[in-house]
Amino acid sequence: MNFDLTEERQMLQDSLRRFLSDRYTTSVRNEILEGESGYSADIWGQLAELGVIGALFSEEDGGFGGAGFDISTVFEELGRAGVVEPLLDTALLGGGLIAALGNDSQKELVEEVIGGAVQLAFAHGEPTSRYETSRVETTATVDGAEIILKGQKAVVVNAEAADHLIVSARESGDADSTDGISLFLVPRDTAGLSMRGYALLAGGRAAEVDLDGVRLPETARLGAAGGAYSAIADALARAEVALAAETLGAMETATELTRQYLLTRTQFGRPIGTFQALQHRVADLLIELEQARSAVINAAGHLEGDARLRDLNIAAARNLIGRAGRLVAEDSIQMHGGIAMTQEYELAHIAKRIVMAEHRFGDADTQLERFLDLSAA
Amino acid sequence: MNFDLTEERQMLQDSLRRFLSDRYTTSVRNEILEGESGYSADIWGQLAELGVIGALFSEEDGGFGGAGFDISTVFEELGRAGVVEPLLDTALLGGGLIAALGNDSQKELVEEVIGGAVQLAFAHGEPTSRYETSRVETTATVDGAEIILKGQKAVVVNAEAADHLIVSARESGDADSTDGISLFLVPRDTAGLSMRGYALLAGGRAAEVDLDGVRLPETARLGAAGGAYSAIADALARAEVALAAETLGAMETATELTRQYLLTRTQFGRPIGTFQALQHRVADLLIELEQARSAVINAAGHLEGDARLRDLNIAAARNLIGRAGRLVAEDSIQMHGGIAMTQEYELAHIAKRIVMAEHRFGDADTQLERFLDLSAA
Amino acid sequence: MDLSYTAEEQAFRQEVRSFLDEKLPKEMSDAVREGRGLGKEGHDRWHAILNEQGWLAPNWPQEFGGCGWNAVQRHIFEEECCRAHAPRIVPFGLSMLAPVLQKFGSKEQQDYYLPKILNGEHWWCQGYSEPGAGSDLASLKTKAVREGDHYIVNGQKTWTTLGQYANWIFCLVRTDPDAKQQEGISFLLIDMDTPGIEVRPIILLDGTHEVNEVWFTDVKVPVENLVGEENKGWTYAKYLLTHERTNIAGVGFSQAGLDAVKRLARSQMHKGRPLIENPYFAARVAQAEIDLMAMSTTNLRIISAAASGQAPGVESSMLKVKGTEIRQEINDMARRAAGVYAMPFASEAVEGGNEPPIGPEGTAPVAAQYFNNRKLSIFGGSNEIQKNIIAKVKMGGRA
Amino acid sequence: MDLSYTAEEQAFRQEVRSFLDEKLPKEMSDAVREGRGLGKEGHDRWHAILNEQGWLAPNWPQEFGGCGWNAVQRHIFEEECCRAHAPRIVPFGLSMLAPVLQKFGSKEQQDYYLPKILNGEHWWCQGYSEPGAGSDLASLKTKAVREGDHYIVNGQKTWTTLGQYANWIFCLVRTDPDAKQQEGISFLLIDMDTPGIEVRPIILLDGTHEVNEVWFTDVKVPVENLVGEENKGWTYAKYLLTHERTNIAGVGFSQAGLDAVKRLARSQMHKGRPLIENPYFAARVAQAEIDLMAMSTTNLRIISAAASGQAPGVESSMLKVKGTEIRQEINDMARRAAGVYAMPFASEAVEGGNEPPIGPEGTAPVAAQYFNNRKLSIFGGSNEIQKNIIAKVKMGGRA
Repeated sequence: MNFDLTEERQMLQDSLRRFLSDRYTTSVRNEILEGESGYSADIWGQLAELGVIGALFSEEDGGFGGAGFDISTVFEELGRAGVVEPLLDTALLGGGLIAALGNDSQKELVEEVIGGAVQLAFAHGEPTSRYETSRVETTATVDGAEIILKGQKAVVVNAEAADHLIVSARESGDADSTDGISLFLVPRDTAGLSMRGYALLAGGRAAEVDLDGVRLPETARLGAAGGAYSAIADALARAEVALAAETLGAMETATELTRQYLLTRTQFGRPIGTFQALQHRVADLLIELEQARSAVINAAGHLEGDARLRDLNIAAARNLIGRAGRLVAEDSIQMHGGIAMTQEYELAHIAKRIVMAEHRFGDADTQLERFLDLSAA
Repeated sequence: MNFDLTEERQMLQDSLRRFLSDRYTTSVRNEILEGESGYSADIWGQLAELGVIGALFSEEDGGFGGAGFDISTVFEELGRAGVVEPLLDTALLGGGLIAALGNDSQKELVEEVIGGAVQLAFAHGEPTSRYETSRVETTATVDGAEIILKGQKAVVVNAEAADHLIVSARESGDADSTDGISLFLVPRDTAGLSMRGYALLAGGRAAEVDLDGVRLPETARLGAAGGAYSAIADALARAEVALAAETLGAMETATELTRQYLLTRTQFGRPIGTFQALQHRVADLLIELEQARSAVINAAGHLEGDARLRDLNIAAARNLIGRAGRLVAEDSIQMHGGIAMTQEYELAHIAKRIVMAEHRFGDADTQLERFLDLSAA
Repeated sequence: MDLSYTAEEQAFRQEVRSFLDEKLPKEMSDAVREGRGLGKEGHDRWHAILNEQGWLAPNWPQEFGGCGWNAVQRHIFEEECCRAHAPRIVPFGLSMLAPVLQKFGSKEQQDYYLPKILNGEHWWCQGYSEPGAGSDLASLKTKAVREGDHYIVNGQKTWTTLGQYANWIFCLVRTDPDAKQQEGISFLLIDMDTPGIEVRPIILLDGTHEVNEVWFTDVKVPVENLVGEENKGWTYAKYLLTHERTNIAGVGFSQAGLDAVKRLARSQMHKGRPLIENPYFAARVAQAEIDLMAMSTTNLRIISAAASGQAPGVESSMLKVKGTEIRQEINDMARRAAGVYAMPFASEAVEGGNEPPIGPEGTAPVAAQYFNNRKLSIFGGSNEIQKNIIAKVKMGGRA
Repeated sequence: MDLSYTAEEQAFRQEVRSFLDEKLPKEMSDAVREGRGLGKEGHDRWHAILNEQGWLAPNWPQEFGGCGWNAVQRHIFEEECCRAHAPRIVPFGLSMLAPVLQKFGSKEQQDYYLPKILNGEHWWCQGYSEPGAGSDLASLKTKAVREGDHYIVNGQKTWTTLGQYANWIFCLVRTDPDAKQQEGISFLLIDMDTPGIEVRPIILLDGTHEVNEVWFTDVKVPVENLVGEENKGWTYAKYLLTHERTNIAGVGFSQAGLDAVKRLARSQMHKGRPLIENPYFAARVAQAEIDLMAMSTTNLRIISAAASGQAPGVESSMLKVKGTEIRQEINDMARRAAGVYAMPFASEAVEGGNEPPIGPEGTAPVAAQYFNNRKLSIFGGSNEIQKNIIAKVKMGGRA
């Protein structure tokens, strides 16, 4: 048993933390939030240069990491700084899926992702699929040497900025069968693909994507026809570890901002941090933070093993962090008072990151159900 | 709309509160707890004399009350004083069922109940019925002019002291059908009826009752064969209002004991009631107490109306009081510290009354399910 | 004890309901139900409709143009307005300033200002909070110095709700800098058109512009705009805060919110079944409903006691805490119900706009409302302050 | 980072497991699993079995007869003992007094007392708490006055766990009445057979006799029974309290408790289905399990840090709070699972006795345990005190 980071990960953590604390200030980030693309190309390039994207890929795929603890180390730091850049979408989901399923020619994109040259989006969820990962009603029909995609994709994060969308579509099976789902690499400017983009409440952008008879060559398919689900599940597992770690990082910042605020802010003639009722609430947050940290360690540490155990630990982590995160976000705002209600204050953004993370891949209740299903399995 | 007690109820409340505060002291009650019978015959006689039992019956049945607010007024006071005397079992359940179903000759017992001369017990629950009110596996078989009862009854409160048991048994229908259940008036010394008695954790006594071919005359049946369920449901509704009100009373006492303790007990050189973290927790308890009070008013006020609305308000009250009661009991003990862990301290008994009330007729979760079922109905 | 409404009260409820059926414009109730803002025009319009009916000022004495309703009638009116998705009446002039003027204002002030509140000529906002003061109102720093027949006001107010629409502001200002905290404060009425006043928007975390900073630089205010006596403003301020507490429980809002959550959860599918049938979601809804049933009765108990002349005491603090907890819990359920469609930043849906919102009906505003309503437990005396008050009263003044 | 145990650690676990399989008497593990008490004889017997194996004192240095295990091995040993339902080792001599003697005792004291702790000749109890002192230990009043080569001790101790079985007690006494609170305290070892000592039982709210009052009237204690220096007892007391914190998280107890809850909920039927399948009950179990999975890792993180020489700081306070919350939550679930059969007062089931318990297997002790374990958050430094400590450390000494 060993709970220390390896030297490499410690260095990655240090350099990423330093970079973000120097460059990704509240005002820089608030400008990005107001921007058109949902992220900063400049910051993106520097993250790639720092090796942050490469750390999310295995050596086999051209990176120098890719394990659960690489992902959790990177995303905890991103979370601490409230980073909205689409690493989860372009690298973990998009790049990860291509690395898992792509042929040699398709895999060239992974190298570009690691270099920071390409943006991706994973167009998987649909207007009525909610958090069900196998519910795909978009169809892929073979027409000679071509494939025709028809359907709608919902809340596709980073879709507008993406050079390619990775679109899931059904080639066979019932609407929620795990069999019969394929993935296709679709350049954003493909005819028949249209989107309505919008900003997200917690930063970044997404789009509703319409696939109105999009015609693709058969070579656009990633992997075998109808056999993509297991790679999707793997990629989502990695994304959920990332999201849990990111939320942990954001919770750390929220708690630290609150601690600092209570020490400096005075009311009724004394720092409000001297009021015992608030002290005990901060103690509660710190305790939950340790719980969340351990939950992330459990999830990251099981990412490479048995799939059921992996998913059980992920569901546990996401349920715990869903509950603890809500407490941290709400209590941090409450203990700050009005200032935390203003958009420009750091905590406001951090609290939104924490709470809205519940809405990707399932909230605490959904994760609890999943944990129960997996426990019974 | 009017939330004031009538003058009669106000007088009843005053005299009962005065009596209990004078006579039902902690030491008197602790002696009763150690006693053999589970209650004090002396106190019982005086409660009857005060008209407390009569207040639980309508004029038609020989009493002078019997409405929801009569019941809640009486039981809130009983709860405040932590009374363990079996008013719920003898009067509300036993007496209430005889009053509802009995013929003139059987109903003579009601008069004796009101006079304090008779003890009753309702032998309804069975070892596997848990909180399901229609689950009756005990059988009643007609054999000429006799009826034979066979089965087991679980946790029959006040069974040892009861002069008569009111035993539910099935004459037809499936094990959990509401149709086919009859009630029988069974003198405690009837052959074939045996019991194993024991003390209850929160005071009073109960017994496991075995009916091993108990032979009764047909005249022992209360009401029509197989048609008792609706009267059982009515009696249980009254008992649940009583239990909710009793728990409210106990919660008032727990909170008041805590408030007083915090004002007098000093630690680190000051009354612990000056510590803000404890002050805020007391405030939370007081808020929940008002919630519980309103829930009891809602339940008591709907006792006489439409059965679905009645049960909806009862389920709501019992769920809320289950949650709030646990908070009040646990936090009161916690804020007291060690002293509240000792059996002889008033709060220890009061806290047990609060928590263990959840185990009669269904805990908070069971009441929530019931609320949902009734909402959907 | 009797939980039912009298025949008169039921008839009154029917009258209110008919009025709302007839006079509440559908586009207005739609906007409220969908969580869209009304803008100044919308508020003005509803204000005028109520004024025409004579129902704009339920809490005013009849001599000043109030309705002469008792507490139960006012409760019924509020309940029906929430149920019908009527806009909230902007409270600053009607419910906050007016009671102060009616009790402490001069005859001239009453005659001049009160009619203009009713006819909408004056839109008032509040100048209470200051940066750095928070719940500790008495530490305010904005000062007014008497020069001849004017006060010269300098300082800054904040959290001024809908100040961008207002043409008048009532302010707490410090007129005696040497006095102790709560002394030396005065209550001034200030025309927002006076030179030296600047209103700066504060954007809240959900992207809405609902509150403002108001800056005062050498603003000249005629001495006749002083309410009551100089340096006695704290008395009037406390009186105002007591009145701010009407409908503090927000029962009607919670009821409407819970209905909206149920509507949404009936239409959202979760694993092939409506979300409302999911046991965990259903349990959240049921517990909130159970809590609300109880709080609603607590509210009526207090209203009923008030109707028979008893002054609400610490109970209003309890209602504030429990009421905001329930509303916030309902907001949390709504965002859960919306699933992935909680994610879009729907500020246009909240503030009005022409594009249809993203996602299924009812999902667009819920996440923004969840964050916006964190304010409920902060503003108007934070829940911590309310608990301090409860402890102070109930712990024998030891707090 | 590596969450798996090393091959050596796994082999050690196997060794512990084999020992428990072979040497732990079945009637003893049955009693523990069913929540029945063991009595003095039972504890003595298990103590002797462990001593024979050389595993009685995992936290002692090897020179004094300890096992020489590191923190991870000790954790594995505790985990396996809980899993096997081994009795808890009575900690007063082994885990509380012994470390104090090893660090601050004289050579003579070490040579005399430590072997008698191991061989069971001395059963120690603690004389720390006093009536009226609660978590504020330093305010103690029991006094010891030096007369020649004896101290004369007068006063009262309370919450003395299993004092009815003990023949020795270690006490904090006030030797300088004029010194400030934490000064003037000394640490005395007292033979319980000395005249003037009276042990009075305290019956806890679940009916058990587990703690006692100990009264001292002119009790003569030889001066050589003083540990360390006179008036320096507070230092030793604090050292003892730090050591009391081993296994503070109670992970093994919680795991065994959760297993018991699941067993019970699988056999209890609710509406025709096993209770474990009821979504609300299942959700309670799952959340406790999720919390426990995380806390267990926190515990290992701290153990692992301790193994590499880092001193546990405020983390042990965090573990105390979370650990007791989880254990109490599990006790609450157990009483829920028992349904109506939680009601019987099963003191005989807890204390031992011949009649079979009332109700289905596993239901008898649960309500009593629920109430008994309210102590977890009160004794050993209440959870409020732990939060004060956390705040003090994390809020920069401002608490």
